[in-house]
Amino acid sequence: MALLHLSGEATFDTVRLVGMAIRAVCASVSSSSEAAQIELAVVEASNNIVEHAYRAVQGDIALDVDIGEKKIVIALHDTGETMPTASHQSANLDFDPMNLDDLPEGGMGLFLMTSIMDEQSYVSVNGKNTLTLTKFLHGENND
Amino acid sequence: MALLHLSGEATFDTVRLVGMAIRAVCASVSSSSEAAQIELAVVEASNNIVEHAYRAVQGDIALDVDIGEKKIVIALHDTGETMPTASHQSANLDFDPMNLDDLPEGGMGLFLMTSIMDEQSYVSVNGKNTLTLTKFLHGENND
Amino acid sequence: MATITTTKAANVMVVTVTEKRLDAKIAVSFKDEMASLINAGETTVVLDLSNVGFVDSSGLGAIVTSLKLIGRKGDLLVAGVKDDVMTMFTLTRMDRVFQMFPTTDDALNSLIAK
Amino acid sequence: MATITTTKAANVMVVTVTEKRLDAKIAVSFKDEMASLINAGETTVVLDLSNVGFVDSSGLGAIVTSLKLIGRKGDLLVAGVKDDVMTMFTLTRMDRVFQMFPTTDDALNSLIAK
Ligand SMILES: Nc1ncnc2c1ncn2[C@@H]1O[C@H](COP(=O)(O)OP(=O)(O)O)[C@@H](O)[C@H]1O
Ligand SMILES: Nc1ncnc2c1ncn2[C@@H]1O[C@H](COP(=O)(O)OP(=O)(O)O)[C@@H](O)[C@H]1O
Repeated sequence: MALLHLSGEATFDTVRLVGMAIRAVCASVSSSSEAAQIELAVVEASNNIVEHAYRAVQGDIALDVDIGEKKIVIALHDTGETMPTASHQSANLDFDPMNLDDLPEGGMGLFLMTSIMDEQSYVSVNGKNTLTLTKFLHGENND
Repeated sequence: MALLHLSGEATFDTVRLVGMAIRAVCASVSSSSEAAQIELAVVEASNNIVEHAYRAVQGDIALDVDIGEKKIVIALHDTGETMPTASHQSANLDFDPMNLDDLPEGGMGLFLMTSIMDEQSYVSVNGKNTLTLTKFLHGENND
Repeated sequence: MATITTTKAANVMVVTVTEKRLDAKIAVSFKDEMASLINAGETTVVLDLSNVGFVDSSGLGAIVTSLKLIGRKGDLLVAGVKDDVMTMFTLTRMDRVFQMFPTTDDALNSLIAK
Repeated sequence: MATITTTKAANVMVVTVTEKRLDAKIAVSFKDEMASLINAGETTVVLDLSNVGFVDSSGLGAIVTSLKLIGRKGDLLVAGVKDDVMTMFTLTRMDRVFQMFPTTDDALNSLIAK
Protein backbone atom coordinates (compact mmCIF):
# COMPACT_ATOMS: atom_id res chain seq x y z
CA MET A 1 0.00 0.00 0.00
CA ALA A 2 2.70 2.49 0.93
CA LEU A 3 6.33 2.62 1.83
CA LEU A 4 7.79 4.99 4.38
CA HIS A 5 11.49 5.46 5.07
CA LEU A 6 12.66 6.51 8.51
CA SER A 7 16.21 7.36 9.45
CA GLY A 8 18.36 9.15 11.95
CA GLU A 9 21.51 9.01 14.00
CA ALA A 10 21.68 5.70 15.87
CA THR A 11 20.92 6.91 19.43
CA PHE A 12 18.36 5.89 22.02
CA ASP A 13 16.59 9.21 21.43
CA THR A 14 16.12 8.37 17.77
CA VAL A 15 14.95 4.87 18.71
CA ARG A 16 12.17 6.44 20.79
CA LEU A 17 10.91 8.49 17.86
CA VAL A 18 11.19 5.51 15.52
CA GLY A 19 9.24 3.34 17.97
CA MET A 20 6.40 5.84 18.33
CA ALA A 21 6.22 6.41 14.57
CA ILE A 22 6.17 2.67 13.85
CA ARG A 23 3.40 2.05 16.34
CA ALA A 24 1.27 4.80 14.81
CA VAL A 25 1.61 3.65 11.20
CA CYS A 26 1.09 -0.02 12.14
CA ALA A 27 -2.07 0.87 14.04
CA SER A 28 -3.60 1.96 10.72
CA VAL A 29 -3.80 -1.66 9.53
CA SER A 30 -3.46 -3.61 12.76
CA SER A 31 -5.03 -3.70 16.22
CA SER A 32 -3.55 -1.27 18.73
CA SER A 33 -2.15 -4.11 20.85
CA GLU A 34 -0.50 -5.72 17.83
CA ALA A 35 0.92 -2.33 16.83
CA ALA A 36 2.37 -1.99 20.35
CA GLN A 37 4.07 -5.38 19.98
CA ILE A 38 5.52 -4.47 16.60
CA GLU A 39 6.86 -1.28 18.18
CA LEU A 40 8.55 -3.45 20.82
CA ALA A 41 10.15 -5.73 18.22
CA VAL A 42 11.45 -2.75 16.25
CA VAL A 43 12.75 -1.00 19.37
CA GLU A 44 14.63 -4.16 20.39
CA ALA A 45 16.16 -4.45 16.93
CA SER A 46 17.04 -0.74 16.93
CA ASN A 47 18.54 -0.84 20.43
CA ASN A 48 20.74 -3.70 19.27
CA ILE A 49 22.00 -1.56 16.41
CA VAL A 50 22.84 1.27 18.83
CA GLU A 51 24.37 -1.03 21.46
CA HIS A 52 26.01 -3.79 19.47
CA ALA A 53 26.35 -2.88 15.79
CA TYR A 54 27.78 0.59 16.52
CA ARG A 55 28.89 0.03 20.14
CA ALA A 56 31.14 3.06 20.76
CA VAL A 57 31.10 4.50 17.22
CA GLN A 58 28.52 6.76 15.65
CA GLY A 59 26.38 5.75 12.72
CA ASP A 60 22.96 5.92 11.16
CA ILE A 61 19.95 3.72 11.47
CA ALA A 62 17.50 3.52 8.58
CA LEU A 63 14.18 1.72 8.30
CA ASP A 64 11.95 0.89 5.33
CA VAL A 65 8.39 0.37 6.51
CA ASP A 66 6.04 -1.35 4.08
CA ILE A 67 2.46 -1.15 5.30
CA GLY A 68 0.30 -3.56 3.36
CA GLU A 69 -3.16 -4.90 3.92
CA LYS A 70 -1.92 -8.46 4.43
CA LYS A 71 1.47 -7.85 6.02
CA ILE A 72 3.81 -5.31 7.49
CA VAL A 73 7.45 -5.59 6.46
CA ILE A 74 10.08 -3.56 8.28
CA ALA A 75 13.70 -3.59 7.15
CA LEU A 76 16.35 -2.12 9.47
CA HIS A 77 19.67 -1.04 7.98
CA ASP A 78 22.97 -0.23 9.64
CA THR A 79 26.59 -0.04 8.59
CA GLY A 80 28.09 -1.20 11.89
CA GLU A 81 29.37 -4.53 13.09
CA THR A 82 27.63 -7.56 11.67
CA MET A 83 25.62 -9.73 14.04
CA PRO A 84 27.30 -13.10 14.68
CA THR A 85 25.28 -15.91 13.06
CA ALA A 86 24.94 -17.65 16.43
CA SER A 87 23.14 -14.63 17.86
CA HIS A 88 20.24 -14.39 15.48
CA GLN A 89 19.70 -18.14 15.39
CA SER A 90 19.47 -18.85 19.11
CA ALA A 91 16.65 -16.66 20.24
CA ASN A 92 15.34 -18.65 23.17
CA LEU A 93 14.74 -17.55 26.73
CA ASP A 94 14.84 -20.41 29.21
CA PHE A 95 14.86 -19.79 32.92
CA ASP A 96 13.27 -21.02 36.09
CA PRO A 97 10.89 -18.28 37.27
CA MET A 98 11.25 -19.57 40.83
CA ASN A 99 15.03 -19.32 40.89
CA LEU A 100 16.08 -15.74 41.57
CA ASP A 101 19.70 -16.27 40.50
CA ASP A 102 18.58 -17.70 37.18
CA LEU A 103 16.54 -14.69 36.03
CA PRO A 104 17.80 -12.92 32.88
CA GLU A 105 18.67 -9.22 33.16
CA GLY A 106 19.37 -8.95 29.43
CA GLY A 107 19.54 -11.08 26.33
CA MET A 108 15.78 -10.85 25.83
CA GLY A 109 15.78 -8.69 22.69
CA LEU A 110 16.20 -11.33 20.02
CA PHE A 111 13.76 -13.61 21.81
CA LEU A 112 11.11 -10.86 21.82
CA MET A 113 11.64 -10.10 18.13
CA THR A 114 11.25 -13.78 17.24
CA SER A 115 8.19 -14.17 19.47
CA ILE A 116 6.42 -11.14 18.04
CA MET A 117 7.30 -11.23 14.35
CA ASP A 118 6.34 -14.02 11.94
CA GLU A 119 9.45 -13.90 9.78
CA GLN A 120 12.94 -12.62 10.32
CA SER A 121 15.97 -12.53 8.05
CA TYR A 122 19.41 -10.99 8.35
CA VAL A 123 21.88 -10.28 5.58
CA SER A 124 25.14 -8.39 5.47
CA VAL A 125 26.36 -7.17 2.10
CA ASN A 126 29.35 -4.86 1.59
CA GLY A 127 29.28 -3.60 5.15
CA LYS A 128 25.55 -2.92 5.08
CA ASN A 129 23.50 -5.03 7.48
CA THR A 130 19.78 -5.53 6.92
CA LEU A 131 17.41 -7.15 9.36
CA THR A 132 13.97 -7.74 7.86
CA LEU A 133 11.01 -8.32 10.15
CA THR A 134 7.62 -9.43 8.79
CA LYS A 135 4.25 -9.55 10.49
CA PHE A 136 1.26 -11.11 8.74
CA LEU A 137 -2.05 -9.46 9.42
CA HIS A 138 -5.20 -11.42 10.09
CA GLY A 139 -8.75 -10.34 9.32
CA GLU A 140 -10.31 -7.09 10.39
CA ASN A 141 -8.34 -4.22 11.83
CA ASN A 142 -10.06 -3.97 15.15
CA ASP A 143 -8.75 -1.50 17.72
CA MET B 1 16.60 16.40 21.47
CA ALA B 2 16.34 14.10 18.44
CA LEU B 3 16.03 14.32 14.70
CA LEU B 4 14.05 11.88 12.59
CA HIS B 5 13.99 11.81 8.80
CA LEU B 6 10.92 10.55 6.98
CA SER B 7 10.63 10.06 3.25
CA GLY B 8 8.72 8.28 0.55
CA GLU B 9 7.17 8.60 -2.88
CA ALA B 10 4.96 11.69 -2.99
CA THR B 11 1.52 10.03 -2.95
CA PHE B 12 -1.54 10.45 -0.75
CA ASP B 13 -0.83 7.01 0.74
CA THR B 14 2.59 8.18 1.88
CA VAL B 15 1.06 11.38 3.25
CA ARG B 16 -1.21 9.28 5.46
CA LEU B 17 1.73 7.40 6.96
CA VAL B 18 3.70 10.63 7.38
CA GLY B 19 0.74 12.26 9.13
CA MET B 20 0.27 9.40 11.59
CA ALA B 21 4.00 9.22 12.32
CA ILE B 22 4.23 12.98 12.88
CA ARG B 23 1.28 13.00 15.25
CA ALA B 24 2.82 10.18 17.30
CA VAL B 25 6.27 11.73 17.68
CA CYS B 26 4.83 15.19 18.42
CA ALA B 27 2.58 13.71 21.12
CA SER B 28 5.74 12.80 23.05
CA VAL B 29 6.44 16.48 23.81
CA SER B 30 3.08 18.10 23.15
CA SER B 31 -0.56 17.62 24.13
CA SER B 32 -2.51 15.15 22.04
CA SER B 33 -4.71 17.91 20.60
CA GLU B 34 -1.70 20.02 19.64
CA ALA B 35 -0.09 16.95 18.06
CA ALA B 36 -3.27 16.43 16.03
CA GLN B 37 -3.07 20.03 14.77
CA ILE B 38 0.57 19.67 13.82
CA GLU B 39 -0.39 16.52 11.91
CA LEU B 40 -2.99 18.58 10.05
CA ALA B 41 -0.49 21.30 9.14
CA VAL B 42 2.02 18.73 7.88
CA VAL B 43 -0.64 16.83 5.91
CA GLU B 44 -1.75 20.09 4.23
CA ALA B 45 1.84 20.92 3.32
CA SER B 46 2.42 17.37 2.06
CA ASN B 47 -0.79 17.29 0.03
CA ASN B 48 0.32 20.50 -1.65
CA ILE B 49 3.59 18.83 -2.63
CA VAL B 50 1.68 15.89 -4.15
CA GLU B 51 -0.96 18.07 -5.82
CA HIS B 52 0.90 21.20 -6.83
CA ALA B 53 4.67 20.72 -6.67
CA TYR B 54 4.59 17.42 -8.55
CA ARG B 55 1.15 17.72 -10.18
CA ALA B 56 1.23 14.92 -12.77
CA VAL B 57 4.86 13.89 -12.32
CA GLN B 58 6.33 11.51 -9.76
CA GLY B 59 8.75 12.55 -7.10
CA ASP B 60 9.78 12.12 -3.50
CA ILE B 61 8.78 13.89 -0.36
CA ALA B 62 11.22 14.09 2.54
CA LEU B 63 10.76 15.50 6.02
CA ASP B 64 13.22 16.34 8.79
CA VAL B 65 11.48 16.29 12.14
CA ASP B 66 13.29 17.96 15.02
CA ILE B 67 11.59 17.19 18.31
CA GLY B 68 12.87 19.51 21.00
CA GLU B 69 11.65 20.35 24.45
CA LYS B 70 10.91 23.96 23.53
CA LYS B 71 9.92 23.60 19.88
CA ILE B 72 9.13 21.22 17.08
CA VAL B 73 10.66 22.06 13.70
CA ILE B 74 9.51 20.19 10.61
CA ALA B 75 11.17 20.78 7.24
CA LEU B 76 9.48 19.43 4.11
CA HIS B 77 11.57 18.94 0.98
CA ASP B 78 10.53 18.36 -2.62
CA THR B 79 12.13 18.72 -6.03
CA GLY B 80 8.97 19.69 -7.90
CA GLU B 81 7.58 23.02 -9.00
CA THR B 82 8.32 25.95 -6.75
CA MET B 83 5.44 27.58 -4.93
CA PRO B 84 4.64 31.06 -6.34
CA THR B 85 5.56 33.76 -3.80
CA ALA B 86 2.00 35.08 -3.86
CA SER B 87 0.69 31.73 -2.61
CA HIS B 88 2.62 31.38 0.58
CA GLN B 89 2.17 35.02 1.50
CA SER B 90 -1.60 35.29 1.22
CA ALA B 91 -2.85 32.69 3.58
CA ASN B 92 -6.17 34.15 4.60
CA LEU B 93 -9.62 32.64 4.50
CA ASP B 94 -12.39 35.19 4.30
CA PHE B 95 -15.93 34.20 3.61
CA ASP B 96 -19.45 34.87 4.79
CA PRO B 97 -20.63 31.76 6.63
CA MET B 98 -24.24 32.71 5.83
CA ASN B 99 -23.69 32.92 2.09
CA LEU B 100 -23.75 29.43 0.57
CA ASP B 101 -22.22 30.51 -2.74
CA ASP B 102 -19.32 32.15 -0.96
CA LEU B 103 -18.11 29.04 0.92
CA PRO B 104 -14.63 27.81 -0.02
CA GLU B 105 -14.30 24.22 -1.30
CA GLY B 106 -10.51 24.44 -1.41
CA GLY B 107 -7.71 26.90 -0.83
CA MET B 108 -7.75 26.24 2.91
CA GLY B 109 -4.41 24.43 3.19
CA LEU B 110 -2.03 27.38 3.50
CA PHE B 111 -4.44 29.13 5.84
CA LEU B 112 -4.51 26.09 8.15
CA MET B 113 -0.72 25.81 8.14
CA THR B 114 -0.37 29.47 9.07
CA SER B 115 -3.05 29.25 11.74
CA ILE B 116 -1.53 26.19 13.39
CA MET B 117 2.21 26.78 13.15
CA ASP B 118 4.08 29.66 14.77
CA GLU B 119 6.68 30.17 12.06
CA GLN B 120 6.83 29.27 8.42
CA SER B 121 9.52 29.80 5.81
CA TYR B 122 9.92 28.67 2.22
CA VAL B 123 13.09 28.56 0.16
CA SER B 124 13.92 27.11 -3.21
CA VAL B 125 17.58 26.42 -4.01
CA ASN B 126 18.80 24.56 -7.10
CA GLY B 127 15.45 22.93 -7.73
CA LYS B 128 15.06 21.81 -4.12
CA ASN B 129 12.15 23.39 -2.28
CA THR B 130 12.07 23.48 1.51
CA LEU B 131 9.11 24.54 3.61
CA THR B 132 10.00 24.83 7.30
CA LEU B 133 7.24 24.81 9.90
CA THR B 134 7.93 25.62 13.56
CA LYS B 135 5.73 25.16 16.60
CA PHE B 136 6.81 26.51 19.98
CA LEU B 137 5.84 24.39 22.95
CA HIS B 138 4.47 25.88 26.12
CA GLY B 139 4.83 24.47 29.63
CA GLU B 140 3.91 20.97 30.64
CA ASN B 141 3.12 18.25 28.15
CA ASN B 142 -0.38 17.46 29.26
CA ASP B 143 -2.35 14.87 27.30
CA MET C 1 -14.58 0.62 -2.07
CA ALA C 2 -17.32 2.87 -0.77
CA THR C 3 -16.34 5.49 1.78
CA ILE C 4 -19.88 5.73 3.18
CA THR C 5 -22.86 3.65 4.25
CA THR C 6 -26.41 4.97 4.33
CA THR C 7 -29.62 4.40 6.29
CA LYS C 8 -32.91 6.08 5.59
CA ALA C 9 -34.91 7.31 8.58
CA ALA C 10 -38.27 8.76 7.42
CA ASN C 11 -37.27 11.35 4.79
CA VAL C 12 -33.77 11.78 6.21
CA MET C 13 -30.71 10.10 4.76
CA VAL C 14 -28.14 9.25 7.42
CA VAL C 15 -24.72 8.99 5.78
CA THR C 16 -21.99 7.37 7.86
CA VAL C 17 -18.39 7.83 6.79
CA THR C 18 -16.75 4.42 7.27
CA GLU C 19 -13.16 5.59 6.83
CA LYS C 20 -10.96 6.67 9.73
CA ARG C 21 -9.43 9.45 7.64
CA LEU C 22 -11.43 11.79 5.40
CA ASP C 23 -8.44 13.10 3.48
CA ALA C 24 -7.02 13.77 0.02
CA LYS C 25 -6.79 10.04 -0.72
CA ILE C 26 -10.56 9.55 -0.57
CA ALA C 27 -12.01 13.08 -0.87
CA VAL C 28 -12.91 12.66 -4.55
CA SER C 29 -14.65 9.28 -4.04
CA PHE C 30 -16.50 10.64 -1.04
CA LYS C 31 -17.59 13.74 -2.97
CA ASP C 32 -18.80 11.56 -5.88
CA GLU C 33 -20.76 9.25 -3.60
CA MET C 34 -22.39 12.22 -1.89
CA ALA C 35 -23.22 13.78 -5.28
CA SER C 36 -24.95 10.55 -6.43
CA LEU C 37 -27.14 10.52 -3.36
CA ILE C 38 -28.01 14.21 -3.59
CA ASN C 39 -28.66 14.04 -7.32
CA ALA C 40 -30.95 11.07 -6.63
CA GLY C 41 -33.08 13.40 -4.52
CA GLU C 42 -31.67 12.95 -1.02
CA THR C 43 -31.58 16.55 0.12
CA THR C 44 -32.01 16.11 3.86
CA VAL C 45 -28.79 14.50 5.02
CA VAL C 46 -27.23 13.79 8.41
CA LEU C 47 -23.51 13.20 7.98
CA ASP C 48 -22.19 10.93 10.73
CA LEU C 49 -18.45 11.51 11.29
CA SER C 50 -18.17 9.44 14.46
CA ASN C 51 -15.72 6.96 12.88
CA VAL C 52 -13.50 9.71 11.55
CA GLY C 53 -10.36 10.67 13.46
CA PHE C 54 -8.83 12.97 10.89
CA VAL C 55 -10.19 15.42 8.29
CA ASP C 56 -7.94 17.49 6.05
CA SER C 57 -8.94 20.45 3.86
CA SER C 58 -9.83 18.21 0.89
CA GLY C 59 -12.19 16.23 3.11
CA LEU C 60 -13.72 19.38 4.53
CA GLY C 61 -13.93 20.83 1.02
CA ALA C 62 -15.87 17.76 -0.12
CA ILE C 63 -18.37 18.26 2.71
CA VAL C 64 -18.80 21.90 1.66
CA THR C 65 -19.32 20.81 -1.95
CA SER C 66 -22.09 18.48 -0.76
CA LEU C 67 -23.74 21.30 1.16
CA LYS C 68 -23.62 23.55 -1.90
CA LEU C 69 -25.08 20.78 -4.06
CA ILE C 70 -28.01 20.39 -1.67
CA GLY C 71 -28.36 24.16 -1.75
CA ARG C 72 -31.45 25.77 -0.32
CA LYS C 73 -33.60 22.76 -1.19
CA GLY C 74 -32.58 20.85 1.92
CA ASP C 75 -30.26 20.43 4.85
CA LEU C 76 -26.84 18.93 5.64
CA LEU C 77 -26.40 18.30 9.36
CA VAL C 78 -23.11 17.06 10.77
CA ALA C 79 -23.04 14.64 13.72
CA GLY C 80 -20.55 12.80 15.93
CA VAL C 81 -17.54 15.03 15.26
CA LYS C 82 -14.60 14.07 17.48
CA ASP C 83 -12.64 16.77 19.33
CA ASP C 84 -9.58 16.78 17.06
CA VAL C 85 -11.81 16.94 13.98
CA MET C 86 -13.87 19.72 15.53
CA THR C 87 -10.70 21.81 15.66
CA MET C 88 -10.65 21.62 11.85
CA PHE C 89 -14.19 23.03 11.72
CA THR C 90 -13.45 25.82 14.21
CA LEU C 91 -10.11 26.84 12.64
CA THR C 92 -11.82 27.28 9.26
CA ARG C 93 -14.98 28.74 10.87
CA MET C 94 -16.98 25.96 9.18
CA ASP C 95 -18.57 25.33 12.60
CA ARG C 96 -20.66 28.44 11.81
CA VAL C 97 -21.68 27.05 8.45
CA PHE C 98 -22.87 23.61 9.46
CA GLN C 99 -25.44 22.66 12.05
CA MET C 100 -23.45 20.32 14.28
CA PHE C 101 -24.75 17.72 16.74
CA PRO C 102 -23.07 15.37 19.24
CA THR C 103 -24.87 12.31 17.81
CA THR C 104 -26.93 11.28 14.81
CA ASP C 105 -29.95 10.96 17.11
CA ASP C 106 -29.56 14.55 18.24
CA ALA C 107 -29.47 15.63 14.60
CA LEU C 108 -32.57 13.56 13.76
CA ASN C 109 -34.43 14.96 16.78
CA SER C 110 -33.69 18.50 15.69
CA LEU C 111 -35.22 17.74 12.29
CA ILE C 112 -38.36 16.25 13.87
CA ALA C 113 -38.70 19.28 16.12
CA LYS C 114 -38.98 21.51 13.06
CA MET D 1 16.51 14.12 36.04
CA ALA D 2 15.09 11.42 38.28
CA THR D 3 13.05 8.69 36.62
CA ILE D 4 11.17 7.87 39.84
CA THR D 5 9.42 9.45 42.81
CA THR D 6 8.98 7.71 46.14
CA THR D 7 6.51 7.67 49.03
CA LYS D 8 6.93 5.69 52.19
CA ALA D 9 3.82 3.89 53.52
CA ALA D 10 4.64 2.16 56.85
CA ASN D 11 7.70 0.03 56.04
CA VAL D 12 6.88 -0.13 52.34
CA MET D 13 8.55 2.07 49.73
CA VAL D 14 6.21 2.95 46.90
CA VAL D 15 8.31 3.80 43.82
CA THR D 16 6.47 5.51 40.98
CA VAL D 17 8.13 5.61 37.58
CA THR D 18 7.47 9.11 36.25
CA GLU D 19 8.58 8.46 32.68
CA LYS D 20 6.20 7.34 29.92
CA ARG D 21 8.82 5.03 28.48
CA LEU D 22 11.01 2.71 30.56
CA ASP D 23 13.49 1.98 27.79
CA ALA D 24 17.18 1.85 26.90
CA LYS D 25 17.48 5.64 27.19
CA ILE D 26 16.72 5.64 30.92
CA ALA D 27 17.23 2.02 32.00
CA VAL D 28 20.65 2.70 33.53
CA SER D 29 19.48 5.76 35.51
CA PHE D 30 16.42 3.88 36.70
CA LYS D 31 18.55 0.90 37.76
CA ASP D 32 20.94 3.19 39.65
CA GLU D 33 18.12 5.01 41.43
CA MET D 34 16.58 1.68 42.45
CA ALA D 35 19.96 0.40 43.64
CA SER D 36 20.45 3.49 45.85
CA LEU D 37 17.10 2.93 47.52
CA ILE D 38 17.64 -0.78 48.02
CA ASN D 39 21.18 -0.30 49.28
CA ALA D 40 19.81 2.27 51.73
CA GLY D 41 17.70 -0.51 53.23
CA GLU D 42 14.42 -0.26 51.32
CA THR D 43 13.76 -3.92 50.67
CA THR D 44 9.98 -3.93 50.53
CA VAL D 45 9.12 -2.06 47.37
CA VAL D 46 5.94 -1.53 45.36
CA LEU D 47 6.85 -0.44 41.84
CA ASP D 48 4.06 1.66 40.32
CA LEU D 49 4.14 1.50 36.51
CA SER D 50 0.81 3.23 35.94
CA ASN D 51 2.44 6.15 34.05
CA VAL D 52 4.41 3.85 31.81
CA GLY D 53 3.12 3.08 28.31
CA PHE D 54 6.16 1.26 26.99
CA VAL D 55 8.80 -1.02 28.49
CA ASP D 56 11.60 -2.58 26.44
CA SER D 57 13.94 -5.37 27.46
CA SER D 58 16.45 -2.97 29.05
CA GLY D 59 13.67 -1.53 31.20
CA LEU D 60 12.44 -4.98 32.16
CA GLY D 61 16.03 -6.07 32.77
CA ALA D 62 16.49 -3.15 35.17
CA ILE D 63 13.41 -4.25 37.12
CA VAL D 64 14.82 -7.79 37.32
CA THR D 65 18.15 -6.40 38.54
CA SER D 66 16.28 -4.56 41.32
CA LEU D 67 14.50 -7.76 42.33
CA LYS D 68 17.80 -9.64 42.47
CA LEU D 69 19.36 -6.87 44.54
CA ILE D 70 16.53 -7.10 47.05
CA GLY D 71 17.02 -10.85 47.00
CA ARG D 72 15.34 -12.99 49.64
CA LYS D 73 15.51 -10.17 52.20
CA GLY D 74 12.36 -8.49 50.92
CA ASP D 75 9.80 -8.09 48.19
CA LEU D 76 9.35 -6.26 44.88
CA LEU D 77 5.69 -5.99 43.91
CA VAL D 78 4.64 -4.51 40.59
CA ALA D 79 1.46 -2.42 40.29
CA GLY D 80 -0.56 -0.53 37.68
CA VAL D 81 0.80 -2.28 34.61
CA LYS D 82 -1.05 -1.22 31.45
CA ASP D 83 -2.22 -3.84 28.95
CA ASP D 84 0.46 -3.22 26.31
CA VAL D 85 3.17 -3.33 28.99
CA MET D 86 1.67 -6.50 30.47
CA THR D 87 2.29 -8.19 27.12
CA MET D 88 6.00 -7.58 27.70
CA PHE D 89 5.78 -9.39 31.05
CA THR D 90 3.80 -12.33 29.63
CA LEU D 91 5.95 -12.74 26.49
CA THR D 92 9.07 -13.04 28.66
CA ARG D 93 7.20 -15.05 31.36
CA MET D 94 8.21 -12.37 33.89
CA ASP D 95 4.54 -12.31 34.95
CA ARG D 96 5.39 -15.54 36.81
CA VAL D 97 8.37 -13.95 38.51
CA PHE D 98 6.77 -10.79 39.87
CA GLN D 99 3.73 -10.44 42.08
CA MET D 100 1.56 -8.12 40.00
CA PHE D 101 -1.37 -5.98 41.14
CA PRO D 102 -3.86 -3.72 39.34
CA THR D 103 -3.11 -0.78 41.65
CA THR D 104 -0.59 0.31 44.27
CA ASP D 105 -3.34 0.01 46.89
CA ASP D 106 -3.95 -3.61 45.96
CA ALA D 107 -0.23 -4.28 46.33
CA LEU D 108 -0.13 -2.53 49.73
CA ASN D 109 -3.18 -4.46 50.93
CA SER D 110 -1.57 -7.75 49.98
CA LEU D 111 1.44 -6.82 52.13
CA ILE D 112 -0.76 -5.89 55.09
CA ALA D 113 -2.65 -9.19 54.75
CA LYS D 114 0.60 -11.12 55.30
N1 LIG E 1 22.57 -5.69 15.49
C1 LIG E 1 23.50 -6.44 16.13
N2 LIG E 1 24.81 -6.34 15.78
C2 LIG E 1 25.74 -7.08 16.42
N3 LIG E 1 25.46 -7.96 17.41
C3 LIG E 1 24.20 -8.09 17.81
C4 LIG E 1 23.14 -7.34 17.20
N4 LIG E 1 21.98 -7.69 17.78
C5 LIG E 1 22.27 -8.59 18.72
N5 LIG E 1 23.60 -8.85 18.75
C6 LIG E 1 24.26 -9.83 19.65
O1 LIG E 1 23.26 -10.75 20.13
C7 LIG E 1 23.19 -10.70 21.57
C8 LIG E 1 21.76 -10.91 22.05
O2 LIG E 1 20.96 -9.78 21.76
P1 LIG E 1 19.63 -9.48 22.58
O3 LIG E 1 18.83 -10.73 22.67
O4 LIG E 1 18.96 -8.31 21.96
O5 LIG E 1 20.11 -9.14 24.04
P2 LIG E 1 20.99 -7.93 24.63
O6 LIG E 1 21.05 -6.87 23.61
O7 LIG E 1 20.27 -7.52 25.86
O8 LIG E 1 22.33 -8.56 24.91
C9 LIG E 1 23.79 -9.37 21.95
O9 LIG E 1 24.31 -9.36 23.26
C10 LIG E 1 24.86 -9.16 20.88
O10 LIG E 1 26.04 -9.85 21.21
N1 LIG F 1 4.07 23.09 -2.61
C1 LIG F 1 3.48 23.87 -3.56
N2 LIG F 1 4.03 23.98 -4.79
C2 LIG F 1 3.45 24.75 -5.73
N3 LIG F 1 2.33 25.47 -5.53
C3 LIG F 1 1.73 25.39 -4.34
C4 LIG F 1 2.28 24.61 -3.29
N4 LIG F 1 1.48 24.74 -2.21
C5 LIG F 1 0.50 25.57 -2.56
N5 LIG F 1 0.62 25.99 -3.84
C6 LIG F 1 -0.28 26.93 -4.53
O1 LIG F 1 -1.01 27.66 -3.54
C7 LIG F 1 -2.41 27.47 -3.70
C8 LIG F 1 -3.13 27.45 -2.35
O2 LIG F 1 -2.82 26.27 -1.63
P1 LIG F 1 -3.80 25.73 -0.51
O3 LIG F 1 -4.15 26.85 0.41
O4 LIG F 1 -3.15 24.56 0.14
O5 LIG F 1 -5.12 25.28 -1.22
P2 LIG F 1 -5.42 24.16 -2.32
O6 LIG F 1 -4.27 23.22 -2.31
O7 LIG F 1 -6.68 23.54 -1.84
O8 LIG F 1 -5.57 24.89 -3.60
C9 LIG F 1 -2.56 26.19 -4.49
O9 LIG F 1 -3.75 26.10 -5.21
C10 LIG F 1 -1.31 26.22 -5.37
O10 LIG F 1 -1.55 27.00 -6.50
